[in-house]
Amino acid sequence: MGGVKAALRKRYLMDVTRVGRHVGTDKFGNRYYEDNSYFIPRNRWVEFPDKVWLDYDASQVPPDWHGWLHHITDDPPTVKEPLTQKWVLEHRENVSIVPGQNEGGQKYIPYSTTRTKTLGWQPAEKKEQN
Amino acid sequence: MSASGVVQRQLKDDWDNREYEQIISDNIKNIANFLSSFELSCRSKLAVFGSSSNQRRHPFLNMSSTAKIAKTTANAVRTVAPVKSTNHKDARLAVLQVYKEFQRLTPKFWWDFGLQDMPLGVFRAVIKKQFTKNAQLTDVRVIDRLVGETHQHMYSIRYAFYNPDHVRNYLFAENIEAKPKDFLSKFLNGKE
Amino acid sequence: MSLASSVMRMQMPRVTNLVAKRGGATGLMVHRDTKENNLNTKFKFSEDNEKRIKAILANYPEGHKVAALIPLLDLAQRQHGWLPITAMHEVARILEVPRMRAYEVATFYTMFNRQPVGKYFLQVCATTPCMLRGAETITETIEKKLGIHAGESTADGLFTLAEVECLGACVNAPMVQINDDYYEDLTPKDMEKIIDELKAGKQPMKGPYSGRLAAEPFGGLTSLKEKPTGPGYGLQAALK
Amino acid sequence: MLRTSILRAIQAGKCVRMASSGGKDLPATRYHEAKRVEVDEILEKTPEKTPVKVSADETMDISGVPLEHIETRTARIFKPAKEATQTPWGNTLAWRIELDNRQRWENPLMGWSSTGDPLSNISMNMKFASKEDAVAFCEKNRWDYDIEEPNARQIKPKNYGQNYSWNKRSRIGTK
Amino acid sequence: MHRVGGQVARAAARATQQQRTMAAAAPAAPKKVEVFIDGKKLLCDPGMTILQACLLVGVEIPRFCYHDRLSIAGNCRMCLVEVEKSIKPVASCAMPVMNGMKVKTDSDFVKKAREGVMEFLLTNHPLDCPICDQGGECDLQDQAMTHGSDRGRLQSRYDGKRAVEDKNIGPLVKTVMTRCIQCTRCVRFANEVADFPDFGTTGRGSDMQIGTYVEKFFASELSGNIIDICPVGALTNKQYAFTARPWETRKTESVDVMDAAGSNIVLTHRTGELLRVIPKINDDINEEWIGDQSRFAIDALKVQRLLTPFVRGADGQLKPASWEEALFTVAAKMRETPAELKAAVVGGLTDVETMVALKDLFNRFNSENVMTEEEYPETSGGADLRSNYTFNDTISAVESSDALLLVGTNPRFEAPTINARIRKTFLYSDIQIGVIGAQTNLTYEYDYLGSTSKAIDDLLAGKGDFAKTLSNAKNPMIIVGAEALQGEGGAAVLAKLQQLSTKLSKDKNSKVLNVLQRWAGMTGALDIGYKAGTASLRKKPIKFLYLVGADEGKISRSNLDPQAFVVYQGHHGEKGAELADVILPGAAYTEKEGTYVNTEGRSQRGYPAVSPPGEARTDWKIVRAVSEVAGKTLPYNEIKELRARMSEIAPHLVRYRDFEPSSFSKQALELAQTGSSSEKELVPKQRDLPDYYQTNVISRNSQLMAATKRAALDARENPYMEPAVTQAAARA
Repeated sequence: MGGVKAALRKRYLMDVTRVGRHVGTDKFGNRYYEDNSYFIPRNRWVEFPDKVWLDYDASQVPPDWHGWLHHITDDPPTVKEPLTQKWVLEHRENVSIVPGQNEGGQKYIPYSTTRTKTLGWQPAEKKEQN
Repeated sequence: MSASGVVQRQLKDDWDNREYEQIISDNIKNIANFLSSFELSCRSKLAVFGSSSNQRRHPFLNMSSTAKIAKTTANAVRTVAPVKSTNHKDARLAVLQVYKEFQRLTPKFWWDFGLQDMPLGVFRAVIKKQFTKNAQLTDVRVIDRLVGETHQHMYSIRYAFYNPDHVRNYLFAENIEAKPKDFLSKFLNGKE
Repeated sequence: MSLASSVMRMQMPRVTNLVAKRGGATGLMVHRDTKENNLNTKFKFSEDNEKRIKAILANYPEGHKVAALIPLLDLAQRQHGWLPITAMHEVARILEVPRMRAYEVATFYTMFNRQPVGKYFLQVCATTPCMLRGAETITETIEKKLGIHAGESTADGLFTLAEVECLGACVNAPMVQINDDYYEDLTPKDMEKIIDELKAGKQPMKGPYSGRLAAEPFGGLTSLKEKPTGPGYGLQAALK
Repeated sequence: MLRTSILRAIQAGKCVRMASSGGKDLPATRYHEAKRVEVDEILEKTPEKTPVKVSADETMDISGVPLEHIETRTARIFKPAKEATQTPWGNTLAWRIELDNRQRWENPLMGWSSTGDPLSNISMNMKFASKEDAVAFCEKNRWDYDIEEPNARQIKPKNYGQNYSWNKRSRIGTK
Repeated sequence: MHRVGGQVARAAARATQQQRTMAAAAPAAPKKVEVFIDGKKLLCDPGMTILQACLLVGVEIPRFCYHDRLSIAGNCRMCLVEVEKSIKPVASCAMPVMNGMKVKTDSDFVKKAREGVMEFLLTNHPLDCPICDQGGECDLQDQAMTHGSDRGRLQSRYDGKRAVEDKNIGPLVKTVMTRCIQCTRCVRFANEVADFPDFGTTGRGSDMQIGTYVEKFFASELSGNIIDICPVGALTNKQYAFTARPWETRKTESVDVMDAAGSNIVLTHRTGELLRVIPKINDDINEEWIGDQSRFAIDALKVQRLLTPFVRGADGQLKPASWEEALFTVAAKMRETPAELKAAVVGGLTDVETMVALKDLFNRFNSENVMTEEEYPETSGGADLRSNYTFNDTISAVESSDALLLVGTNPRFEAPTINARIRKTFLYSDIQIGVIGAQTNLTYEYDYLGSTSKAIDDLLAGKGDFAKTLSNAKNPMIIVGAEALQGEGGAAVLAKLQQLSTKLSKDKNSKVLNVLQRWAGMTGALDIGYKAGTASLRKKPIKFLYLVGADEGKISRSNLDPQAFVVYQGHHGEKGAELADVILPGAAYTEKEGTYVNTEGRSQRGYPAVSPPGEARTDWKIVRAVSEVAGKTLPYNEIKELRARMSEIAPHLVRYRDFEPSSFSKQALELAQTGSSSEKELVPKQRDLPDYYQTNVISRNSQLMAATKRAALDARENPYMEPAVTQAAARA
């Protein structure tokens, strides 16, 4: 599958070289494989696209494949389309644990919820003064 | 160059050269430490060779505590019931005896607790420093108490009750974050 | 309002009317502005009262005018019928004394009425001797006749009924005090006759209605029959 | 058969042991063989203790209190003020020690009040009978101390009659 | 409390305090009375009551209506004791001791009496302890535990339990009158100490209620003290309602900065939050009272606070900054500006440590423009002679004076605790008081001598009967407000008063002339050499201005150079902060250890209850940090070293709570600017109660003070309020 270079790259990215039946691919480009010769948790795995390189994260797996990957169900979305509602959001990766700045503004930063005992003074708005 | 920009740059320069100073002073400190430990290790070696019995307990001057003791010597001399040794000579013998026993234990201590990153001689000097630290004590009961504690330490070391990090922290206080000393950093730290 | 006081309020009506019935017409110990009793009720001492006040004030030494508080309040009540708050202020102004001193004295004494009182103030004595002699029946007859309860006034403002403590006429129980006169040894019938005469505006007979002159026993004297002993009685022999 | 041979073997083992150890210094394994031994035979002889002279109070050196809490602390020795909301003077009899305020901040997340100073609560539960005890305690702990004398209680003679004094301003018409 | 045996000589030294209470220093020592209390023999002054005699022996008799500083009522009957040969128990608070009296305070007879009184008090007392604020510090609770019985015989099903409606006497004091036990302490306090005659008892028997009969505001500046005086939870602190229990709170004893008297206070706080301020007894300064401002203005310490340093960006907008940046900007600007174009102005609430550090910093930049915001005349020796600006005879000397002249001051609102002492002297001695200034209700009768300095000339010339009373008074006293000496005629007024005081002074150690300052930090500033007033600021175009807590708006951008750089250091954002280019957040008086010199010149130590909020730091440490960043490091790092420096400047600054008599009054007279005949208006600014509530930056930011001021203003329109006419008439 893609020769030695691909195997080496897979080895580097995923520390394991395994070949399995390609079950399907989701819209983020994660490819899902199955090899039932392994025991239960190891028989289904996901390979993240090269674009993600080393920043892959379990939260990148969308919910429809998540059920199959974690043995919640046995039929992947390719076999049985999971039912979805219109209000379900577009899946997004969990960025809170990603170190680094909060560009997208999605990061959850813990804040104090207690009553502020002392209220600070706010300076007056911009004053036209040199 | 907006005023605050200039200020920012000046501020950055100021902190850079503070950092520079810091690096230089750290280097000096390291060298000083090395020198002092080197000197201590030589002395410990001399002490081992020259093991003359009348080793003088050299006065270990700790500036602030002496000042404090000077202030409190005013109170009257009290006679109290001793703990174990009744006079100064016994206490001294007990200390020397436990010190020698500890030095016999040091190689095992040094090996078992993974302190190989320093030569054994230096480690012996460190152990010696733990003893000379309390050189200025005169109260016989306090000395007895410390001797007893040293016996407990030896027992724990022999049966590995302590773990290496605990030992390193106690002897070298490596990972205790140093509290700011000078006024400005205490002021900026704000926790005062 | 905390739970305790809300529980208190449930019992409150039962308690206060109990107190009011026995407390006479004094009412609350705190001022409430009402239609009749507020700062605009006019009150001015009449001329002869002014003269009486000067005479009263002359009795007291310099700097002790506050002692004339009770006589002046009484004068004000006699002139106005009851004591509005402006009367108390007027008295305090005359005596140059903080108003609170006037409030304290007025609220302390039950005979100062700080609520409007009818032209004839029927005070039925309800203490034990009168009660044994039928004071309650007297009160019932009055209540039936005038259609009011104790502590209330008739609509036309003529009568006010109150049950008061002992008025010191136990020997002539049962009795009622109307304004300043005592009507004693009453029977319900006498009571109705008095009310009719009062309604008619006449002055009913004061004193006991049992034919007695005052408090002498019915069947003639039972003690002190012999002649009084006179001077020198029982003196020591040596001094005789 | 088997059982009797086992019993005989045990019997033999016991008597072998009896024979080999020569009986005298055999440890008393049976309850009835226990012998009474005096206590001071077991304990080593304690040396007779003569009192020792002690000049400086060095207990602080082995107390393990970090240096910053010994040298740089200043203590205030005082008698607490009478509680203004009550009349009795019972709480003002004992002497108290209060140390300088240090490192009190508010926990950023939960708002709890935190302190980095282990000695910040001693003024609430340490009472001293006399000023000298408090001073001795401070010196033992090697704190700087300054003593604050309490405001002495003044008992000025009062008299009831002056409420009714004839011509003085102290006459009170309120009662 | 008419003192028997003549005036007690006021020994200055603290050590003689103990003997002084015993020694009656009348010319002929009165014959001591011999009393036996519980078998213990005692010799005491004849005028004492049994309760006081028992106190000397160490027995503290339970009581409700008795209070040391009020007249004796004797109506609570809790202090009954058994006196031999008297069949009835005796009220020990009122009964004077007689020779050979044998008193038993813990016999069965007395225990039974106390139990009976306790039961009567508790029958009409609601079971409010769980919701009552006084719980934990309530006399009734304690004495019920020690002296009461374990059951009550009230059949509440038949008689019901008395309930009294709650009164509304203003936003400061919360009244739950059902809890009242009619001990009439509040009535006596209101009538005697606070001169608010509208408090009284209405009704009688179980209907007796304490109150004002008509709803009115408790219009007095000492109204907060009835909260402490009330032994039960009837009168409690509305601000502190349902906040904390006494056993949860920590107490820190400190000094109050709201007025110049330096009254002793106790700060009650819990988990780093200041909860309330209560007075601490100090017989030399504030006896047992504190003004309403000191007690209630602390809610301002939670709002409008400066929490982080601010630096004004190029666009003129103040932005939060870090401490390094703020310090660095200030230090850079400080190094740039030449010495004489630098100035520092210190506000009225600053502690002496900050002022010393600031003066040292400016002197290291060899600039001498260090001044206070409050003005004070420079003449007759100016701030060099201490007798010019302190209260030379101690506050407690007012009690022994027999003629008092108040010039251009209204002590009722400038220093309520001192005014309470003047009123106490007025009531219990025949002191004659004359006032030059405004004709307002000062809570005591006085002879009004006029509103201009001409009246002082008449006194100098001896015209008018008050001049006669002054001249033949044994120890006369003149109290002049600092306000009267400000402005251009102030120097002349000071000179005339110094002349008058030297003319009047009889014995050597009474200086007659006393200046009553209006700010807590003013005397301390003048002691360490600050120039008074910002007049000298306007002479040169100041380029660098360092304001410390100066919020009275005496300086504006117009008196400075257009490109002036203003630094504001303080705890509240108000006029000063808007003016500033850099704001350094400092600590308020409850958050730092500070020294405050009160108007007598007595230095007192304030202790921190809570730590400064947010990024704020202690003031003197900020100045010390600026000095280090600016390169001219000040020699002290610890407060001990700073105090050593302070004792170099003026040793009395570290001799805490000792009164330092000032001298050189004769030299001050020689230097005085006598002879100018200009006439100065001496009417003080604060003349009516609403003016009292908002005087400094803290009370201006306090919601409760604003609400109380509104209540005081509405009270003036309240028709039921006592008309000034009857009061003044009653007084004259």
